[in-house]
Amino acid sequence: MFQDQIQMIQSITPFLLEGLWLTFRITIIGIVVGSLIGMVLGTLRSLRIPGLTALIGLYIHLFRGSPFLVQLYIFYYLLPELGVAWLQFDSMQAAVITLCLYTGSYVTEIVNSAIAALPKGQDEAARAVGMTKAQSLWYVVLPQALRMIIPPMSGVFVIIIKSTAILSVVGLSELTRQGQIASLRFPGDLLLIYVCVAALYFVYCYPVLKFADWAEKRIGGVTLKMR
Amino acid sequence: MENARSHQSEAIMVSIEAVSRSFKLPRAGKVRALDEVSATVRQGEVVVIIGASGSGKSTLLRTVNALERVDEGRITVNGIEVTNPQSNLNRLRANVGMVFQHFNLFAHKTALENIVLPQTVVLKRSRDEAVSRARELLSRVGIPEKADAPPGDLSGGQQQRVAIARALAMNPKVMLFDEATSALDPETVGGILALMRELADEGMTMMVVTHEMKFAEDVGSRIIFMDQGKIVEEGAPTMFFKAPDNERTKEFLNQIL
Amino acid sequence: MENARSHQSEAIMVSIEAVSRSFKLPRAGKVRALDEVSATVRQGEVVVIIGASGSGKSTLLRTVNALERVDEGRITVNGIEVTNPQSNLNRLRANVGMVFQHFNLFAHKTALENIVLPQTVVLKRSRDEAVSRARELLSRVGIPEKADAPPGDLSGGQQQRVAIARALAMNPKVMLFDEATSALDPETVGGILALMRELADEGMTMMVVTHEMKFAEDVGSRIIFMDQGKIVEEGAPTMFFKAPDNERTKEFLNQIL
Amino acid sequence: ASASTMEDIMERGTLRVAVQTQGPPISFVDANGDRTGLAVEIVRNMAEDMGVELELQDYSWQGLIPALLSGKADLIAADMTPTPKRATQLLFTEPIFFTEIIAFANKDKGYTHWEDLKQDGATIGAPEASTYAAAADIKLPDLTMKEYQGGTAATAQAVSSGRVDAGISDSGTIKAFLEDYPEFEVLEGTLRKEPLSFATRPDSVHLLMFMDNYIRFTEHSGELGELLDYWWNSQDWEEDH
Amino acid sequence: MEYIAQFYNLRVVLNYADTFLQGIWATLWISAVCLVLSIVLGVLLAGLRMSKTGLLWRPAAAYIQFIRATPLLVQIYLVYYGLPELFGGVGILTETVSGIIALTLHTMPYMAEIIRSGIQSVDAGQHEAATALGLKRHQRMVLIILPQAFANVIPTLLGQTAVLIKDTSLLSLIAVFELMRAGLTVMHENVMPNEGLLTVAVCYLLIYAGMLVLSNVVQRRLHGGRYQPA
Ligand SMILES: Nc1ncnc2c1ncn2[C@@H]1O[C@H](COP(=O)(O)OP(=O)(O)OP(=O)(O)O)[C@@H](O)[C@H]1O
Ligand SMILES: Nc1ncnc2c1ncn2[C@@H]1O[C@H](COP(=O)(O)OP(=O)(O)OP(=O)(O)O)[C@@H](O)[C@H]1O
Ligand SMILES: [Mg+2]
Ligand SMILES: [Mg+2]
Repeated sequence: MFQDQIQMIQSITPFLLEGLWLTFRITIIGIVVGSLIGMVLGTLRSLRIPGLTALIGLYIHLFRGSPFLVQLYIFYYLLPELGVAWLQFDSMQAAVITLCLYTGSYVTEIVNSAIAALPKGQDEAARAVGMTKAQSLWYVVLPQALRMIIPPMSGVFVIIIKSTAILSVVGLSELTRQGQIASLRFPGDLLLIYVCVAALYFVYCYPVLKFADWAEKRIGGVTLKMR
Repeated sequence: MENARSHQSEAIMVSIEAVSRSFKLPRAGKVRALDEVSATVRQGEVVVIIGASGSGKSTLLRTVNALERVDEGRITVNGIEVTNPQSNLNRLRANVGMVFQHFNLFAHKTALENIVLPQTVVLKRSRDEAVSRARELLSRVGIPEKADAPPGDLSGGQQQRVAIARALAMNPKVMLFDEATSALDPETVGGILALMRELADEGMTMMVVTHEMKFAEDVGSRIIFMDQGKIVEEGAPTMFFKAPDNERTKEFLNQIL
Repeated sequence: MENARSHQSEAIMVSIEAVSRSFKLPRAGKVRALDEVSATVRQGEVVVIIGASGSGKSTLLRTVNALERVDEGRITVNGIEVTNPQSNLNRLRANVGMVFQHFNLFAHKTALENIVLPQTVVLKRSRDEAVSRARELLSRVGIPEKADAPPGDLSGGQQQRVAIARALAMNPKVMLFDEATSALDPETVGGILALMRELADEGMTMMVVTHEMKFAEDVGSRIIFMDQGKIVEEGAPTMFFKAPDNERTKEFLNQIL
Repeated sequence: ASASTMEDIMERGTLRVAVQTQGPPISFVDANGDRTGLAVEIVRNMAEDMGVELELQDYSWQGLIPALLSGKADLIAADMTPTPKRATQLLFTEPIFFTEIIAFANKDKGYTHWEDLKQDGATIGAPEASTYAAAADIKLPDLTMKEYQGGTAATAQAVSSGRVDAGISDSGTIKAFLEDYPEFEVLEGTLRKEPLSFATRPDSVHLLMFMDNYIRFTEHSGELGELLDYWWNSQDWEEDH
Repeated sequence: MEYIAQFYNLRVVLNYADTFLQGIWATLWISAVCLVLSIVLGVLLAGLRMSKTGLLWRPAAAYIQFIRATPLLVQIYLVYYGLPELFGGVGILTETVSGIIALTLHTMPYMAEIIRSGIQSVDAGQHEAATALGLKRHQRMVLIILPQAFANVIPTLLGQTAVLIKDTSLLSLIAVFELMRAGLTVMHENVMPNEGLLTVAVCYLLIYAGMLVLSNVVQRRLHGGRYQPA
C-alpha cells in the first residue's frame, strides 16, 4: 500500500536535498552579509547623525514595508533596465543581494534596539573616564549590545528562510520550488511531498531556534519595535 | 570662606561662570535646570551640593565634565576650558573622575577589567601596568579579593567601591560624586562615606551631591544649596547648618533633618 | 511588654508561630529566610521590624498576607488561619493592607481608579460608593487634586500616598509597610512618615519594616530586630535603643545611627 | 542591445530561452532531473539547427514575462495564447500547435457535457491568469471561478478534493492527469480552440521571423509533426519519462 | 516624462483601479481577521506556554517551534491540502477560510511570544499589589496584567502586524484574490510587469506607512503621560 509512496519519496529525495542545499547556501550568505550590514547601519543609526539617521530609516522602511517578492523583482528585472553595468545581476546574484539587503533591514533595527536598550549609564561611564564616542562604542556599548541581539536574530533567520521560498520567480530551484516540481510529477501525492518539504525546513531551522532559545535564557534579548 | 582643611590652596581647580542649561519638556514648555550658576572650587576643597529633587544638582555636576553641554556660560577645569568646543574633552574627562548613583560598572567586564580598560584605552598604559595599578586600587577600596567577580555578583556597596577605584585609576584632579550612596542599603552607606572621607583627607578636590547631612557637615569645606536651577545659599558647613539665611534653605533643612 | 498607647487592647490581631521559609539559591544551596520565627501583634500595636538587608524582614511581612507561603509553622490574622490552604485568602488579604517600597500603583489607571478598582472588584461596592470613598481617602492623604493623574505624573511621595489610600479603602484590620519610604527623596520621606504616624495614632494595627530609627523610636510600640531569619531581640523602643542586649543588634545600631 | 537580438544570439553563441516548469507535456523535469517536454524539445532542436548552445531558464509563471522583457531571455517557449492584449506588448510566433479548451470533473458529479455546468450553476477552477480562465469567462460568464497558481496540477487537486465542481484545462495537458486521477472524466465538447505560440520582445523582429520560418520549415520536413505526435497527440512520452 | 510613460503606463493602471481596490480591501480585511484571531488565540497560547504544567506548556512550546521552523508557504499548503484530507472533505474550508486558518496558525505563535514578553515586562510589583488587595487570579490577569502587557508591546505588535499584512500576499498561491493577485492579474493580462508589481509595491508601502503613523500615534499617546510602563 505504501510501496508507491516510499518509492516516490526515494525518487524525489535527491531533488529536495539539492533544493535544501541551495536554500542553505543562500540563507547563510544572507544572514552573514545582512548581519554585517545591520551591525554597521544599526550602529550608525544609534549615533543620531541628522541626515544619516533619516536615510537609514528610509532603507529600513522600504525593505520592511514591501513584500520580498517585489524587491526581488526590482533587483532582478528592473535595475538591469537602467543599463548601468554593475547593476546587471544574474539570478543568483540578484537573489543574494536582495536577501542581504532585506536581512540587513531587520538586523539594523535589532542592533539599533539593542543599543537603545542598553542602560545609558554604560556609555556615560565610558565617556566620563575619557573614552571617545568611538572607543565607548567599541569597548563598552557594542560588546554588550551584540550579546543581546543573538536571540532576536533567530526571528530574522526564520523570516529570511520564509522569504527564500519564492526565489523561483528569478529561476532558482530552492527547496519549496523543488517540492512544487516534484508535485507536478506526482500530483496525487501533493500533501506528502509538502510534509517532506516541511520536515526538511524543520531539520534546518530547529537547531538554530534551539540555540537562540538557549542564548535568550542565558543572556536575555531585545524585541523588535516599530518606530 | 575660611576653612581649616590643611590641603586647601589658593589654586582654582574648577571655575563655573554664569552657566545656564534648559531642557525641553516632553509635551510643551521648558525647564531651566541651571540658571546662571557661578561657583569656584579650589584645589583640595570638598564642595557639597545639596537641594531638593530637580533643583539641578546632577546637571551642574555633569556640565563640569561635559557629559551635559551648556547653553551659556563658561566652565574651566584645571585651566582647560570645558565649554570650548576646541578643547580635547576626552583628555579633560580623564582628569575628572565621576562616581554615579547607580555605579554604572561595565556589565560585561570583571571588577579588575573595569579598572584596567580605561587605563589601557584612554591613558595607553601597558596592560601589565594597568593591572598592577588596578589591583593596588582594589586593595585601597577594600575588596582585593573581588578582582575577578563580574558586577552582577557584587553587592551595591562593592560595586560602588569598584566604580571609585575605576575613577581613581585615571589619576583625576577632581572627583565628582552624584548621590553615590543613594542606591545603597543603609548599612553599606557608612563604608562608602568613610572611603570618600579618606579621599578628602588625602587632599582630593571633590564636588559631592549627597543627602547625607552628617557627611556634608563633617567633611565639606563648603556647602552649596540649590533651588530651581539657582545657587540660593553657599557657606561653610558650621554657618550653613546653624544659621541658614534663605527661607528655602531653612524649609529644606527642616524637612530633611 | 508595657506600652502607654491608649488604643492597644489585649486582642491578638496577628499571631506567628514557629514559621520557617527557605529559598533555593540560583546556583546551589538554600537560604533560610525565616527560621522558626514566632511573634504576636495585638490590636492597636505598631510593631517595627528592623535588621540588615537579607535578614528576612520582607519575607516575614509577606507571609502574613500569604504573598509568600511558609514551609512550616502557623500564622493567623484576626482569627483566620493564613497558613491553612482551606482559608479564603483573597478575603483575608482584603483585611490586610500592604504598602510597598516601590508603591506598585497600577500603572494603567489614574490615582482615583487605583483606589476604586479593588473596592468594586473585591468588596463588590457600587461604583458610586467606591468613588466617593476614594475621593474621601485622597483628601485624607492630602492630595485630593491628583485624582485624575496617572501614576507616571505623580512624584514618589504622591504615589505612596495613593498606595496608602488604596490600602485603606479596603478597611483593613492590619496595615503592613515594607520600607515604604526607602525609595523616596529625603524631603518627601517626612510627609509619609507623618501620615503613618497619624494612622498609628488613630489606632491602626501596623507592622512596619523601616530604616527610619527616629520613627521606630517615636511611634513603635515594640521593636523586633531580625538577623539571618531569626528574631534576635525584641522590646519596647526605649529599652531597645538605649540598652540592646544582643551583640548583632549593637553592631547594627552602630552602623546605622 | 547593440544590434538585433538575433545578432546578439549569434555573437554570444547561446540561445536563452525562458521556460516554465509547469508540468507535462509542455515543459517539466523528468525522473532523472532533466528538463524536457514539447516546448523544450522544439527549442532544443532549434538551437541545434541554429548552431548555438541552448540555455534554458526555468521560471515560475510570475517570472516568465519579466524575464523576457528585461532581456534576461531571448524568447519564451511556453504554451502562451497570443491574446490581442498580450500582443500589444509582445511579438508572438505563428501558432505552433493548437489546443482545445475543455472542462473536466469528478465522474460522480454526473456531468456529461460542459454546457451542463451552466445549468448547475457550478463553481469552476482554472490555472491562474491563463487563457483557459479567459475562455471560461466568456463561455461560462455566470459561474464562480477560482484561479489557481501552480497550473493544472493545482486545479486538478481542487477538483479532486471538491473545492470546485469542475476544472478547465486543455486537451493536451489533461491527459497527463487522468492516470493520477482515475476519478476524473473529460466533459464533452470544446469551449474554444486556441492557438499556442512562442513569444519574443517587440524589437526582436529578426528572431521572430526566424522562428516563424523555422516553424514552417519543420512543418514541411515533418520534424514538428513528429514532436507533436509524440508529446501532444498521444501518451507515448509517458513510457519514456 | 516620456521615459516614465514608457516605463509605467498610468492609464492602464487606472483602468484596473477597481481590481486594485478590491485587492487592497481583501488584504486589509483578511489581515484584520487574522490579527484579531491570532491575538485572542495568542493570549491563550501564551497562557499555556507560561503554565508550569508540562502537559500544557510542552505541546504549546512544540507547536511554537514547529511553526517558527517551517516557512509559511509550506504551512499554507499543508493546511490547504491537508485539512480536507483530515476531515474527509472541503466543507467550509474554502480558499479564503483555509488561508485565514493558515495565516492565523502561523501568526499566533509570534503574537503569543510577544504577549508573553509583554506579560513578563509588567513589573512583578503590579501582580503583588493586586494579590495583596485580594484580587483573584483571573481578576489580576484580566484587570491588571494584560492591559499593561498589551500597552507595553504595542509597538512590537504593530511590527508583527506589518509582517502579517505582507504575508497575506502568499495567499495568492491558493487562489485567494488579494492585493498581490491583483498585481499579477494586471501583469499577465497585459504583459505589463512594471504596472502590475510596482503598483502593488506602492500599495503595500502605503499600508505600511499607515501602520507607522498609527504606531507613532499610539506611542505618543502612551508616553504622553497617560501611561508610563513600570
Ligand atoms: N536629559 C534631560 N532631559 C530633560 N530634562 C532634564 C534632563 N536632565 C535633567 N532634566 C530636568 O532638569 C531639572 C534638573 O534636573 P537634575 O537631574 O539636575 O536635578 P537633581 O537636582 O539632580 O535632582 P535629583 O535629586 O532628583 O537627582 C529637572 O527638572 C529635570 O527634570
Ligand atoms: N523569591 C525569592 N527567591 C529566592 N530568594 C529569596 C526570595 N525572596 C527572598 N529571598 C532571600 O531570602 C533572604 C531574606 O530576604 P528578605 O527580602 O526577606 O530580606 P529583607 O530583610 O527584606 O532585606 P532588604 O532589606 O534587602 O529588603 C535573602 O537572602 C533573600 O535573598
Ligand atoms: Mg540628580
Ligand atoms: Mg525587604
